[in-house]
Amino acid sequence: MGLMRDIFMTELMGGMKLVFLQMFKPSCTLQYPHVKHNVPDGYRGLMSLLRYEDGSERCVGCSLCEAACPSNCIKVVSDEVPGQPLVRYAKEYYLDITRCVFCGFCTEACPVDALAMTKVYEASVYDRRELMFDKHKLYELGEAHLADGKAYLLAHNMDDGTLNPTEGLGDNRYEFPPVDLGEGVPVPTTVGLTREALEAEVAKS
Amino acid sequence: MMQVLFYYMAAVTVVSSVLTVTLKQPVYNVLALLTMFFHVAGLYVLLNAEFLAVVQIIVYAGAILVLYLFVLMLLNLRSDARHMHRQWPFAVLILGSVAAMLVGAFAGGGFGGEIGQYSTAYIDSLGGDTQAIGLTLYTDYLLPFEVASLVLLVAMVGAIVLTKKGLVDDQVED
Amino acid sequence: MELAMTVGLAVFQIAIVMGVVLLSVAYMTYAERKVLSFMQDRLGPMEVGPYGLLQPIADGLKLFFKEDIIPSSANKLIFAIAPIICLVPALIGFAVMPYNETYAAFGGEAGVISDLNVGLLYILAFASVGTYGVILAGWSSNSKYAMLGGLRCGAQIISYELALGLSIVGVLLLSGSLSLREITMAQDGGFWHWNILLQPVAFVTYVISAVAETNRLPFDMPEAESELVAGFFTEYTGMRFAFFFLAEYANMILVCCLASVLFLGGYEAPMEFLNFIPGFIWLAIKTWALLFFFIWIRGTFPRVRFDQLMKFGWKVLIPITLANILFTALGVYIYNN
Amino acid sequence: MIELSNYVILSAIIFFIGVLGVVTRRSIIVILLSIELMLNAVNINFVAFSHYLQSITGQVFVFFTLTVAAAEVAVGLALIVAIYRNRKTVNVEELDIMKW
Amino acid sequence: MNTATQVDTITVTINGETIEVPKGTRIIQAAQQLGVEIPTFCYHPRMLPNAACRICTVEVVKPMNKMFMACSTEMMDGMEVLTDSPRTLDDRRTNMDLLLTQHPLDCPVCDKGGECKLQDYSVKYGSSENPFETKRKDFPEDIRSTLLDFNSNRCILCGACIQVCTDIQKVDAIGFSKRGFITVVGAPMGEALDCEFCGQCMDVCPVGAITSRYSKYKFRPWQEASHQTTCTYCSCGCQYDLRSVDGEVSRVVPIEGVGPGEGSLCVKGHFGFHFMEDEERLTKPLVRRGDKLVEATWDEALTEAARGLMAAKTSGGGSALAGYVGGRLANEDIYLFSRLMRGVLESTNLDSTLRMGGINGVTAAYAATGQVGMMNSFDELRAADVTLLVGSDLTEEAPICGLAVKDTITRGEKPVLTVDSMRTEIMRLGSQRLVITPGSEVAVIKGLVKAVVDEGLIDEQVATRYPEAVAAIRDQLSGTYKEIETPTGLAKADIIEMAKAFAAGDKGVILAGPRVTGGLKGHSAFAMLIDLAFLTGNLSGNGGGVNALTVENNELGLALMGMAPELLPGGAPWSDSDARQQVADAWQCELPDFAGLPLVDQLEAMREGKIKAAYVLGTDPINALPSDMKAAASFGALDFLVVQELFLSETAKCANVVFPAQSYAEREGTFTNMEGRTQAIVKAMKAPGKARADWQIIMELSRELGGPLSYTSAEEIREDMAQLVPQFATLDETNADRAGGRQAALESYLDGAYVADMDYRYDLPAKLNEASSHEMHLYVGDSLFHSGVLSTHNWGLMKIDSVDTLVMNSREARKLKIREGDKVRLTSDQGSAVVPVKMDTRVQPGSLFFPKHALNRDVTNLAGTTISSATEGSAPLYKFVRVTLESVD
Repeated sequence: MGLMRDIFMTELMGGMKLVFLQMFKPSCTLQYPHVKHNVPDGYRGLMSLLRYEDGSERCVGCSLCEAACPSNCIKVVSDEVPGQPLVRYAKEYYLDITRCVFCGFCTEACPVDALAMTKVYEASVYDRRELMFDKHKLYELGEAHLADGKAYLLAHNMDDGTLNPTEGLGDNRYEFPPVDLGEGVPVPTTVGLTREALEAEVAKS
Repeated sequence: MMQVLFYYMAAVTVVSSVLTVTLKQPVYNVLALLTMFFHVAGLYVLLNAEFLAVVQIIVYAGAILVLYLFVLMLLNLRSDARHMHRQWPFAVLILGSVAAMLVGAFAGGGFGGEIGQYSTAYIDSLGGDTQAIGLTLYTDYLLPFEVASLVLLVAMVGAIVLTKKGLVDDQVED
Repeated sequence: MELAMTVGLAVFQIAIVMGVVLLSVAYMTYAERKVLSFMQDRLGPMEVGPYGLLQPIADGLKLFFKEDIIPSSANKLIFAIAPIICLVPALIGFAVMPYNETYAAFGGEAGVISDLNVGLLYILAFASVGTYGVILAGWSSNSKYAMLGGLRCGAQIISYELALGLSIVGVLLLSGSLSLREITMAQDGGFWHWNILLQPVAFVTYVISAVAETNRLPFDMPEAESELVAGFFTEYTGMRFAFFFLAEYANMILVCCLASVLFLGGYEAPMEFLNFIPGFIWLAIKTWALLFFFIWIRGTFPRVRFDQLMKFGWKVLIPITLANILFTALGVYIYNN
Repeated sequence: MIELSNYVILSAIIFFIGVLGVVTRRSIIVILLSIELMLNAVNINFVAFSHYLQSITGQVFVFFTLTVAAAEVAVGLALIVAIYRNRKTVNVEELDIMKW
Repeated sequence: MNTATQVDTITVTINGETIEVPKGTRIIQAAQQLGVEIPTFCYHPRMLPNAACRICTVEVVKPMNKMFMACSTEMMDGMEVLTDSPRTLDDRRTNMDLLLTQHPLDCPVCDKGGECKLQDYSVKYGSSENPFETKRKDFPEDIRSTLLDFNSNRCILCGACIQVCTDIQKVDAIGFSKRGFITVVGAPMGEALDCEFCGQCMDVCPVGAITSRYSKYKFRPWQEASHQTTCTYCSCGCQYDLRSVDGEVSRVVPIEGVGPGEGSLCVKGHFGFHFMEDEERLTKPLVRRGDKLVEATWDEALTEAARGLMAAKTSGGGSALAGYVGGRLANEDIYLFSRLMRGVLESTNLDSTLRMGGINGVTAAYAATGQVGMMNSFDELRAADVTLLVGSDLTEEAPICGLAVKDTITRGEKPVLTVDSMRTEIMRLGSQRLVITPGSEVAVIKGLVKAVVDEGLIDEQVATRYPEAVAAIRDQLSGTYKEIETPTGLAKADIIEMAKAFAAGDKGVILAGPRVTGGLKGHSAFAMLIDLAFLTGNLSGNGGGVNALTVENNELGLALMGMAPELLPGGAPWSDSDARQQVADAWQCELPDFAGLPLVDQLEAMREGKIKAAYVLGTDPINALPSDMKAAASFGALDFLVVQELFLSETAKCANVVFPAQSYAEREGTFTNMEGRTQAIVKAMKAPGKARADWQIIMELSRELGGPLSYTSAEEIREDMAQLVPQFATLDETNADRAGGRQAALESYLDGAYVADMDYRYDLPAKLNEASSHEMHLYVGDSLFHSGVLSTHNWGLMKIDSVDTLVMNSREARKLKIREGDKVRLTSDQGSAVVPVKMDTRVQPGSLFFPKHALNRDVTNLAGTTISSATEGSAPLYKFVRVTLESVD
């Protein structure tokens, strides 16, 4: 039997038959640029910086994200808010997306939930310098993809069921003076969003 | 037409031969020899020996020279600054004798001899060059043919024995 | 005048044949990508032109306009000529390929550029010259990957050329000629005259050797991307890279064409009543069927190891072909007497 | 018209070049290549004589020469590889182990 | 301390390991010796234990089974201690939890985050959930101070800051206010903090309760690169850790137990780190083209400079060239400059800022002891039995040396005697004080010597061993106390009392400030102090001695490199032909044969056209000297002037070529502090633009001039220097360690040169009794917050003290109806100036103080400069001026 199998190469033929028949099955290709992937909540796409609902910057420039970053792609230059002594903020915030490994450690390190990852996965540009994100660009991303960011935070920071809702992102998790950059923007009494507010936001979007 | 072709072939043959001997980079030597083989094959075609021409390319160019290239690359030889001997008097001696023979031959009335039966027309009637050679080879020269195949076999075995590691003790490492 | 006529005719024929061959090469790449895609539940090129039909042209243009980089430590002369050495033998073989019974348009006799009486040997001779391009490309790149690729390629081609040549000998014994046109004509009169029926073993060994000869999967050791990056043309870019690409596909078409001529009756129709279809179409159909087979096995089999490859060539294929020759010779002797 | 003598002289020249190579070069590889040159010179003569004297024997002998050349190359290159493995050189001047 | 053999040792066991320690060792010290870490917030090795934080609790098993505070418990023989037993950890956890009940969780925005002891210990010893429920503190942060912010929410009330302020710095600027849960740390009465700003409270704070305004939010500890280097401001030479983030200096951190300060820093060292990054720094060489200085390449500038200097040399020989060096430069630079001037350019007209008075301390000390610099190290200062401080506001001029003196008061409770015209801080703290008429230091010194001789306070050993010398001094002091009482305004009895107090001490240390060496008859005054020490037996290497306090950072380096016409490298006088030959041999060149001119004569020679070219490094004579010395005119009269500076100074503006130099933080090298300790500086940041290290510039210039100097590193130069001045061979070694060679030099001195100028030495100058129509004494001197060009380019220091105020006695001001900030007009014989006024009790009635580095030059220019005689160091005396003060409305 074995000899005959070798001579007539039945096994090889079997394999070839399988491949041949496969030709007639429908393809499962997604025509990517025309059809986009539907990524789940909590997808780790491009980084973004978030603002409070009143428009003030969440980031307090604590550099913990920089310390947590395994690929050293974050650079925070912190300072006092001009005219507001003792209020700390990130004067400059640089994120080199070309070096980012999208691990999300920075968002976990962030004590004020200022960092969130969006669902944006199309990061290619014609000029590589554009991938050196600065603070402005990151906040822009955060505004453009606010829903992504909130969904991300919900998925990664809160949704394990064990967190007490009143702690969490709630009332006094971190007692920071919020950064007030806008003119006449009232200083919010509570920092951070409540869980309910976040869930409502996510449900809306 | 034929003359032009001949002189072209001859000239390239000579030049590439000279290059074969004189170039320093071994790979260039091989390439020059390759050129020379092709033009010798051309000469064969001029002499109505198409079969031999093709065989020349298959055997020399396709097998022998590739083997040379192989060895060159295995050994990774680089060009050597001191690549020439000072033994040219020997060469002159040999040239002298060959030239003397040639002169003798010319003096003796040029080259020639008994004209055989294998005229172009006769070869065509046999069905071509290939058939003619085949017929002769497998009838008149059967024994030499078998001897030649034996030689090849011996050479093959010899080559394998020489190069295969472990068959011969490689103790002479320095 | 007559000379001019002959030369002109030859040039015209060459132009036609080369055009067809190069176009086939281009669309061979397309066909390969498409067929492989289908076999892998994908779609393949879809963007350039309808169903990606213009993809080969786009690729060609892209390669043409890419920068031609010569590595600084490469041997510049040889690096430059190696792709040409590789491509020319692959194209030159089509000179003796009979594509039609007659060449009616200009009153020519045979549908072949040059009906050489040692045509088969001619193809083999030039196929062996192609090895130089590969070896020299590998050597002149002055890169380890390229060097190893070149050496592997050389060894593989030399080894399988033997098996290829020997598997053809059976056909030669049957047809008694080295002229491809005569071999084709010997298979005239329906598919039951085709050599494949008399020489099935030779056909199989021929196809296997041909796959190895053209460095195709599963025998693409010289350019195995997972271990040698791209083998001997690792360092090549732009047009020179395209030359290697062209040579590979031209070689494939050449061996498939040769296989159809030697084993499948060339331009002959399988049945008498199908004679109204021109011969070159039959040749094309047979060749493309074989090319499809090439793609098919590429889609099916994994790459073999190099030592397995050499072992298979020397210890399996060559003995089989030798045995085939022996039996064929005996058969022919018995049949003739 | 091309005379037989043209071929003979051509063959002599190539033969001489081959001799020159064998005698003057130091690399064994090139020496072997020069030997190939000489063999080819001989082959040209064989074929030329075969053509002009209308005898097929010349061409048959080219066959034997080819055989010899192939055998020579196989053994010769095997020797070179073996020598190189042991002595890390292919320079004939340095292969002086037999010099006394 | 050095009598360890007498101290009983006890055997104790910590965590099963047995160790022998001296009696009186506390548990935490013994544990440190064993390498066992005991957590503590309030314990500090230089302070007495406070035992406030209660985190260092350990379990003592034997002799009694009880919990103890490791920081405050002295060990008993056979004591067995467990530092991490379950009971200990349990106690610590409770203490941690209690500390954390009120502590805010704002670590991400806290500057201490990352190096916070509370963070570390709460991870190590705390529990994950706090069992206590309490309200977090909610105090407003105190940011009213210029420099230090107090965040009482973060404070754990360990009291270390208050203790350091009280015990080490002795300024009592901060304390606890209120009680119970609302206890806060801050300035008394809830006022804004306005102190010396030494910043030590911030350094010892284990949490982020006290933070620096200048570094606020600028760094994270883990981002910082650390460089141990030497402070460039005063002559104390403190070691500190210069921290930088991405090449920008973020802060200065003291290193505990290292260097002269042992971990203490003053305001300049601690917060004066901004001048390196000042925008006015020179970045490219400048070359004069017509009226303007234009930027040039190094090649152009060097060629131009070499051409100018060479032209002067060919036309007038070496004496047509002059060089002037400041004490900012490192030893290597000074050495190369010395070789360039003396060896290559064959000029001896090279002088330095030593000329302002420091030279007197150098020559007098060298003559007596054969050594240069202080005789005592700071350690010996701390261990002194009695300290006599003459003519120095020590805590302002050399704050860290001042700390050493304060230490004798605090820890040793030893008498500190002060003689000065101002009520300095040390004077306030010290035991006896003599407040004298400004400028009369020399008289009071004579008085002290006279009191020692007259009252029979001479050391017995000295009297028996050197009777001739003692007799010679006695001969000079036959006069009455009247000549001393009149100019100084002191009573005879006070002088005698102080002399008695000084003679009573076993180890007596004399510190002479710039008002002695740079005052009237500075050389003689200092020599008389040496006599005083000699008579009281303090020159015998017993730990006492006479110390001239230097002002500039590397002033001692200048002296050791012989940067004055009358000096040679090593401190030997130029007249010593053997020493000169030695130098010539080492440099393999011929030294010029003529003695050079001191600065004042140089300036005159420039105006006369005898000196045609000059090379000025690291100092700004035009700005520093009063206008009646005509420095601007002198340098203006030069054919060619090369200036090498960090900033475009007034002198640089007159120059033909200006070389941009590198600051101490941008290069390698060494500084020698006043104790003779040679300490390294390291490259901590990138130099701005194309600035080069001074030694490199001098070397390149020498190459252009065809000189032989060729070095690849500062280290290499130092090796070369050590051949000539052996004390450069070892780093971090004080003069006190070299006391061995001193005795022989003293003996030979007492044999010969000592008696020769005795008559002159004890002659009091007539100028002391000179009457003047101006009733106020103005003193121009150093201030704590500034030390010259560098500090005035520090925005940080400028913010604390903008330097341009006249200081006057508050009581007197009130009498004259002058309020703080009012402008007054000062009139002297030379002219008048208008300045704002600041009140301080430091200044005596009838005296005024003005900082010498003030940008307002009018006040400095009030002085009518007197040049002291060549014996007295040819020093220009312009710091004491008689002025009339009137209020401007």
